[in-house]
Amino acid sequence: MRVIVQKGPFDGGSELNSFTAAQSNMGAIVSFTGIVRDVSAGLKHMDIEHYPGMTERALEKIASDAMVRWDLGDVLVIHRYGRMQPEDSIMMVATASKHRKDAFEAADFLMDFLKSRAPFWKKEQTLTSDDWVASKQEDEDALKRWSHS
Amino acid sequence: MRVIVQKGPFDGGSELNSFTAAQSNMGAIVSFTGIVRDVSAGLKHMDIEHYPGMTERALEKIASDAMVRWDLGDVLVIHRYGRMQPEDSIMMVATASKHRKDAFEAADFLMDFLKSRAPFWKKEQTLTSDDWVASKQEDEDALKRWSHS
Amino acid sequence: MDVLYFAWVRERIGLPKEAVETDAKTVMGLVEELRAREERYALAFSDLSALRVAVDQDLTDFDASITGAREVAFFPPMTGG
Amino acid sequence: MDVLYFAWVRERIGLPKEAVETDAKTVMGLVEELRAREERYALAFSDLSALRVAVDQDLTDFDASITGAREVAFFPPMTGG
Repeated sequence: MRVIVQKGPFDGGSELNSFTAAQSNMGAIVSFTGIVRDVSAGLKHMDIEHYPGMTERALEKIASDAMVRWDLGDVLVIHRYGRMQPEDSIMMVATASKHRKDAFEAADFLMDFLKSRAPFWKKEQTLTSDDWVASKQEDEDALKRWSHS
Repeated sequence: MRVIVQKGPFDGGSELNSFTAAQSNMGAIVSFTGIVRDVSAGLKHMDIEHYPGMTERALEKIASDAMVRWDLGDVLVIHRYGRMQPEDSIMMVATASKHRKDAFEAADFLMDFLKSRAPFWKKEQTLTSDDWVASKQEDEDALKRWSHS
Repeated sequence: MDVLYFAWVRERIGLPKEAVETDAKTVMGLVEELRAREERYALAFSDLSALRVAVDQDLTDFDASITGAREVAFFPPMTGG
Repeated sequence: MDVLYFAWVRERIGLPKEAVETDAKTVMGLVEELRAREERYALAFSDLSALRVAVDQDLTDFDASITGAREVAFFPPMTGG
């Protein structure tokens, strides 16, 4: 299990290859990469603020919850902070499991909790505005999927 | 949309990076990599037979079904045939979407159909046996998840 | 018409592909003709629930028509991914 | 105790962190004290449903105890990922 919080960019392909190479007898690897998207067709850049200390703590909690809940060989979480341009990779998660169902569900779970329970805040600067991204009710609702079963 | 059926190995990380770089304004990339796993603790190698012509046709149908069903920017499917060693990558799928839910669901769907509807057959050689892998009822059942909604 | 066999069906029958002249109208009719040929065919086609069939590279069922088909393939359930 | 502010809470209050002496027993008690200070605090804490709180880096709620806490942080709902 590895949690990385960093300012600089990361190479998603290299990270996926290193993660995969480190596994032993895991048949299924799932990765998710989150990329800066220009929702308003005029995004100059995005700034991500975070809470040093709590961020690592929260991500480690989410990752270890996933390890307990599914049959996983490993979990990787990388999340950037600071300034990013459109098309930059913001974050990535990867899961390794013997079975595809566990790898998929765990990655989906990691993303849902990372969205709403890790202390990151996005601010989008466009030509005309500089606004904090509002949280979405659908992201909060997504967490409920994991409260039973 | 790209479907590749090949005998030689592929570099999952490079494929993920190329796929990601080719997208425009897609916020979510999901990848799945399937790896040769030694289930019986004595696997020498795995041979994958396929049905040239029908394989490409079936994979393209599955990929385009996913493009119709979810809001996707792109789909990649790579599947190998021939002889593979434990820890070799067998196949990979990747999906790109504006939203993480679509990217996850479509990748999950691709894998379910690829497992049971693309003409590949695995044969595992161990020290003592050389057997065709039996299809699993759970893989057939997994398809039912996609028949409604 | 070409008839193709894959995986253990190929191994049991002993060849990957053969040209077959048939008047059968359906996959099932073709199966009956093949079964009548030799023991190895009878054996390969003994349990149809363990087999799948594709006509002209589309997965179908044993009731399907083969009239005008160029290619019929028999194989076990797929195990890709 | 250190009180930390993030995102628009930080911007509204005008600083990221300050040392606060308080006898408040709960987060809510601390919020009341801060609100009473100045207009910018009152404004930042006007709608608690738009705020989240962490005590010693664990997400909690406004009824939580802050007795013995080293660090209390206020911020809007998270938007990571």
